[in-house]
Amino acid sequence: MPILDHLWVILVLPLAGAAINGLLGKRWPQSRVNLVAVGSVTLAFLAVAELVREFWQLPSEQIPFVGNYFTWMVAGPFRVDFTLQVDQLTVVMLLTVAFVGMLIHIYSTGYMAHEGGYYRFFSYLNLFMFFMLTLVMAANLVVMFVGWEGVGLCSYLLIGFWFLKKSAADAGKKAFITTRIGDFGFTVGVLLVFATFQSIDFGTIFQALAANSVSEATLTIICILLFAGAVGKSAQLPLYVWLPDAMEGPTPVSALIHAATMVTAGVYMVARMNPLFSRAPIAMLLVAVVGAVTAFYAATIGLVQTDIKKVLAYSTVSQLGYMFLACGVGSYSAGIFHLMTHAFFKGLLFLAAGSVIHAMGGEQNMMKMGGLAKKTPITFWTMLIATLAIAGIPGFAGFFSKDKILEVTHAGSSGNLVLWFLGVAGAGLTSFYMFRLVFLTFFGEPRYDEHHIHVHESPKNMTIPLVILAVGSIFGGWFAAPHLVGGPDYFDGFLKPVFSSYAPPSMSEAAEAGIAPSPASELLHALTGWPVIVAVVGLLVAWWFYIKNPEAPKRLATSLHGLYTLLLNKYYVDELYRAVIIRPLLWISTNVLWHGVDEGLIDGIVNGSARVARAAGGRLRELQSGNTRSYATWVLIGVVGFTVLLLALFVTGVH
Amino acid sequence: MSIIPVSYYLVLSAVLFGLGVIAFVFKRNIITVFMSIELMLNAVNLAFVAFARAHNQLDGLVFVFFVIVVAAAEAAVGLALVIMIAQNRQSLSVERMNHLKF
Amino acid sequence: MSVPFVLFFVCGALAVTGAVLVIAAREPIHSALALVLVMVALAVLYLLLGAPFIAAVQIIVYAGAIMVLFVFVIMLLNAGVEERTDFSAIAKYIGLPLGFVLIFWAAHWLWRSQAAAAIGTSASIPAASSHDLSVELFRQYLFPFEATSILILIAILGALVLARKEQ
Amino acid sequence: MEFISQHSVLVASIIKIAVLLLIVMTALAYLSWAERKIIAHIQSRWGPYYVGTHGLLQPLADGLKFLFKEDLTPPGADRLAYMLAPFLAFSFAVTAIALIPFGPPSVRFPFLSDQQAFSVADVGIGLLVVFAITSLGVYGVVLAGWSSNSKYPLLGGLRSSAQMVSYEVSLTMSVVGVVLLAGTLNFNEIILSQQGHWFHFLPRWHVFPQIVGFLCYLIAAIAETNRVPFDLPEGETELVGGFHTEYSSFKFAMFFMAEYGNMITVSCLATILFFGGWLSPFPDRWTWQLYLPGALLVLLGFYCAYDTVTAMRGIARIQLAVVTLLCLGVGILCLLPPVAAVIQGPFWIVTKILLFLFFYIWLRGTLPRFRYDQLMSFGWKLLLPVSLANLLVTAGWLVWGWVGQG
Repeated sequence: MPILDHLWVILVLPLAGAAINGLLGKRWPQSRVNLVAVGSVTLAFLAVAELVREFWQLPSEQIPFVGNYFTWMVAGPFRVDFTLQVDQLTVVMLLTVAFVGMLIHIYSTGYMAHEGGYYRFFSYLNLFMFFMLTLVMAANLVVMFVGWEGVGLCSYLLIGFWFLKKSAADAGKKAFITTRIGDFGFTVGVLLVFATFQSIDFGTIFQALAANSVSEATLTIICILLFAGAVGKSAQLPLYVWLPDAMEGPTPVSALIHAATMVTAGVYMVARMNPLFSRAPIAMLLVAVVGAVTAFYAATIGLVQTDIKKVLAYSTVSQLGYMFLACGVGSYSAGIFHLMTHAFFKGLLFLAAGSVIHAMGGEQNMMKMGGLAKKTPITFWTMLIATLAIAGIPGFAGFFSKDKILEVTHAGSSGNLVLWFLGVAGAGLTSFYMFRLVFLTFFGEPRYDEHHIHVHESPKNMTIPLVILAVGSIFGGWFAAPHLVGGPDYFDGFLKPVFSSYAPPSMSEAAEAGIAPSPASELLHALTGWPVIVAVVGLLVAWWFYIKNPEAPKRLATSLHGLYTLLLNKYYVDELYRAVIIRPLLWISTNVLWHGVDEGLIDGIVNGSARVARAAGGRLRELQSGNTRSYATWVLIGVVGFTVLLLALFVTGVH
Repeated sequence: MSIIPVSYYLVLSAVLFGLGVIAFVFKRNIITVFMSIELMLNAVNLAFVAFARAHNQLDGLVFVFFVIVVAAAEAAVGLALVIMIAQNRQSLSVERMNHLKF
Repeated sequence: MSVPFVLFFVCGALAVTGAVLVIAAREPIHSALALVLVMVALAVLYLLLGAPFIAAVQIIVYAGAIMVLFVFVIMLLNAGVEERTDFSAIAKYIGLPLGFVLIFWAAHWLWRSQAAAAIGTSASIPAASSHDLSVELFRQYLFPFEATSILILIAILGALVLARKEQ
Repeated sequence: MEFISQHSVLVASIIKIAVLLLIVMTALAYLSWAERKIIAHIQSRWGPYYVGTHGLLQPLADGLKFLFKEDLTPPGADRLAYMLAPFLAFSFAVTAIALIPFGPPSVRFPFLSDQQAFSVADVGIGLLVVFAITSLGVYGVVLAGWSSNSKYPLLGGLRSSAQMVSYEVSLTMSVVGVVLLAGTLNFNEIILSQQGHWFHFLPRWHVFPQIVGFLCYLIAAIAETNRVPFDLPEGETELVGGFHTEYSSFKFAMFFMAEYGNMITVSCLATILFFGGWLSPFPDRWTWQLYLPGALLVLLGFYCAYDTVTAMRGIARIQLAVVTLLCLGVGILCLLPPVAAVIQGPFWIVTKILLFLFFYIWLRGTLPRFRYDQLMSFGWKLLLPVSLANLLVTAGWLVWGWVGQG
């Protein structure tokens, strides 16, 4: 069991890559930087593959497999070991992260080829891989938190990669600060967990839970706090605002961090803490509501965006909403399933978009594109596949996962019609704006100056990952295919131990009911179910709008002017935040903390002490006559005084 | 043969030391100031020897030995300094050497 | 009055006179000579105290080397009569009285303190032989001894560096 | 009488001091005579000849001349120091001799209860004391140079003080080897530590194991006494008369005598430390050596008699006759066994000292003078390291190497 016994290798590889590139890469040729960065990540992926192979042979009683490497800190009862664990959930996450990460590394070597700070970019990227893997392999909350914050850091660094561009720098700060708000909740949650369970080890916590010793109220609070963290990290309402801005970063970053991996950390965390959530129905409901609303809400914004990456960003937000919806209704496996497929097709979408932008020479506005299908065939086809996948057209990955989510939302134990409706509506919108994107980009007449922009297909090292991911986007969901024809759901079955072992009895059999094997009518129902219908409808509407009669959108926009501007300005949420939170904060910081506390109090103390010392020195320096003999006299006076004292003591002592 | 109380020696030593102090404070010439330091050291040595004799121990004498050694070193460096000073500003008066002040 | 008493008082008087002369003399070289006188007198007192080795060292090192160095420097710099400016108020009004207070109080106290008078320097105690002294020095005080050797080395270097002509 | 018996120390000391002073003074006087005579012969001249036979009365004449010359003090001289200087120089030079044992301590005064006859003061740390006194000798020179308030004396004083101080170091260092071998600072004990012979004929003197030390000592001693070739302080050619340029008449004479006194002192030291002091170089079984001093004196008497009858005329003949009778008388006296036994020690040590003095004079007649920087660099860069090395080697030899039974 070489890897299982040395889980740390998986972490050390990218870390080493980051260190080497970051320290030495500055003067290296790109080829060598590539070798280190891609090499380390590829090795990590191979290690993960080996890990999976070994994991397969692992007897089930050894799962989750925990490796304890060193004691990090001990403070009284508070003891943190650096422990890593492997179970089914981890395996899925590991595979997804490592695989997509590797592909995106390869893609980046092409995309970033002409950028400055090449070594820096890859160093950050490797570092991100390290933290992400830490996050998913962590066996206790603190180590997980390390990964959690680490990915946040890398996201900040990479969003602000072009830190000379103000908007980029601001976006980085925005992302960092916004997620901080959530992380605060997460931190408090972790502390509360320790306070409640006297431990931060997953295993211990869950066993304690199984004993049913903790009141539901406490659990609810804990779960809401943790979920706050998830909301921040996974860009849910109301903390989603940073994600669209994060598109300032290089496109591979958007693909890797802000679509495939990091933003899903929240979902992963909720899934990881499922025993807690399962015992806190209110928190569950909250999760579900937030997820559903976000899914719909973000989709509506996505309708009118013109920036190709912005559209993808909002679709990401809404897809994450679906995942939370799934978790919220108690079908974590569905959430994780969608997470994986989403990683494939959303990553693919971003990479393809990046390829488009690359082709257009940096142009991101879809209104200035069009008719690229013939010029960039690979990009076009891969992107089309991804779009079909995300739209949930049967046969593609997205269909299975999203369909499952909606199904459990509808039929699952804590199913809820409102949520279901939101989900379906969101699906329709998704299909609409995704095809809108495709039509605007690849069909119709070129709306750009062909003499200046020479559109060209991207190089191999960019297109190959596209193809691979396209394959993933098609077949990534087929684990669940047999289920539709009444067979078992392999993915769900695989993850079951994680989600049922500690789950409260009520939940577990409910989950059974939710995915109970059903007759072939199931297949028909699924194929003709609402999700598919709305998806197709969305497709057709998009076609009617943007291919049939392209001036329709404008008319609609003018007729529905109010709604249109509202959407265009993303419901004025940014403005709202600025008005409600940022400005008062700034005011307080400036007037109270800065001018008041800092200048008035602290500087006052410092300068005052200095002034006192100065004055005293001014008095005392008169003694410093520079005349040796006067110094001698002072010494003499001291000696005499001392001697007098001494003699007095002696005399009294003697007599 | 009668004995001399050790206190006699101590008094003598104290007197010499005091005179040394006075010399240190009064003398103008930096060299004589140095000499007054030596004078004080001698006074201390006398006290050492007297005590060594009184308690019939040798440590006092050893201390005297060390004092002499240190005095020698001090004289070497100090006089070198004096020479430097005298060369830099043509005066040996301590009062002229009051430049090291605010 | 036995011989030691006579010797003591004579040498003590000589020493005090020398010390006073050190203060009184206006020629630095006279001060130096007076100081040599003090040292020789003290050397005799050391002999009287049964420390002949120390006495010899006192003469050789102090009178023979250090003071020669002083005189040498005085000659080198041709230090003339020191000018009698009015010395600083501090010295006049504080240094002088305090100095005398120190002297006389210490003297007075020492005089009437039985603690000191009890132990006399009787001639019955044999003179400290240089052998014992060396044993003491090289056994118990070996480390300080070596330390002083280092000190002297440093002093030599310092003197060289200081006195060297800048080239 | 009872006063004598009570203060035997005092009386004995007074007697010894008086005798010693007498002898030393005469010696000093005739040392100058000898020097002039020998150098003259080296330079194939006659030297002092007319005052008395062979100029034997020359020192007397010189003394008178010094006494009657005008004693003048240069204007602006520091009177005190100017007066003090010669006295210091002379007295220190002579005082040192008081510690030299001229004979075995076993020889006592017959009537004064157990008082050594041949050393004025037998101090436990005689060597150190002698060094102490000689180290004070430098003051004479320095003060003389400074107080004369004149250019050349000042330079001379500076030079000689620097020279004496720096050579004193190596002088002491070179002697320490012997002290280590003897294991004592007392002269008599040092001498006794050299008793016996190697191979039955080679006297067990420290000069043989300490040859390096001896050479260092010799050079340092010559420099210490400001003698040729280290006589820069009074290098006539450069600075007229050195530190005693301004001195005249008796003060000058005192410096003169001080110089000779120092010569004698260092010769005594050399004799005691390296050549077995008052020990006879011959094995004790050669009993005839008991009569050696007397015999030599008698021979001298015979020579004088021969000279008297052949060479001399007139008044000189009478003087020489007196000398002859003196030699014969004393010689015959010394042939008496008891006397002979007593004067063995003095005879040998004096002989050795005289040889050293002759060596001094011989050097002066032979060698040119050093240059000052040569002098200094020689003293510090060669002499001191060598003597230090010698000291180290000796110490190591004593600690690890073969330790002699002496």
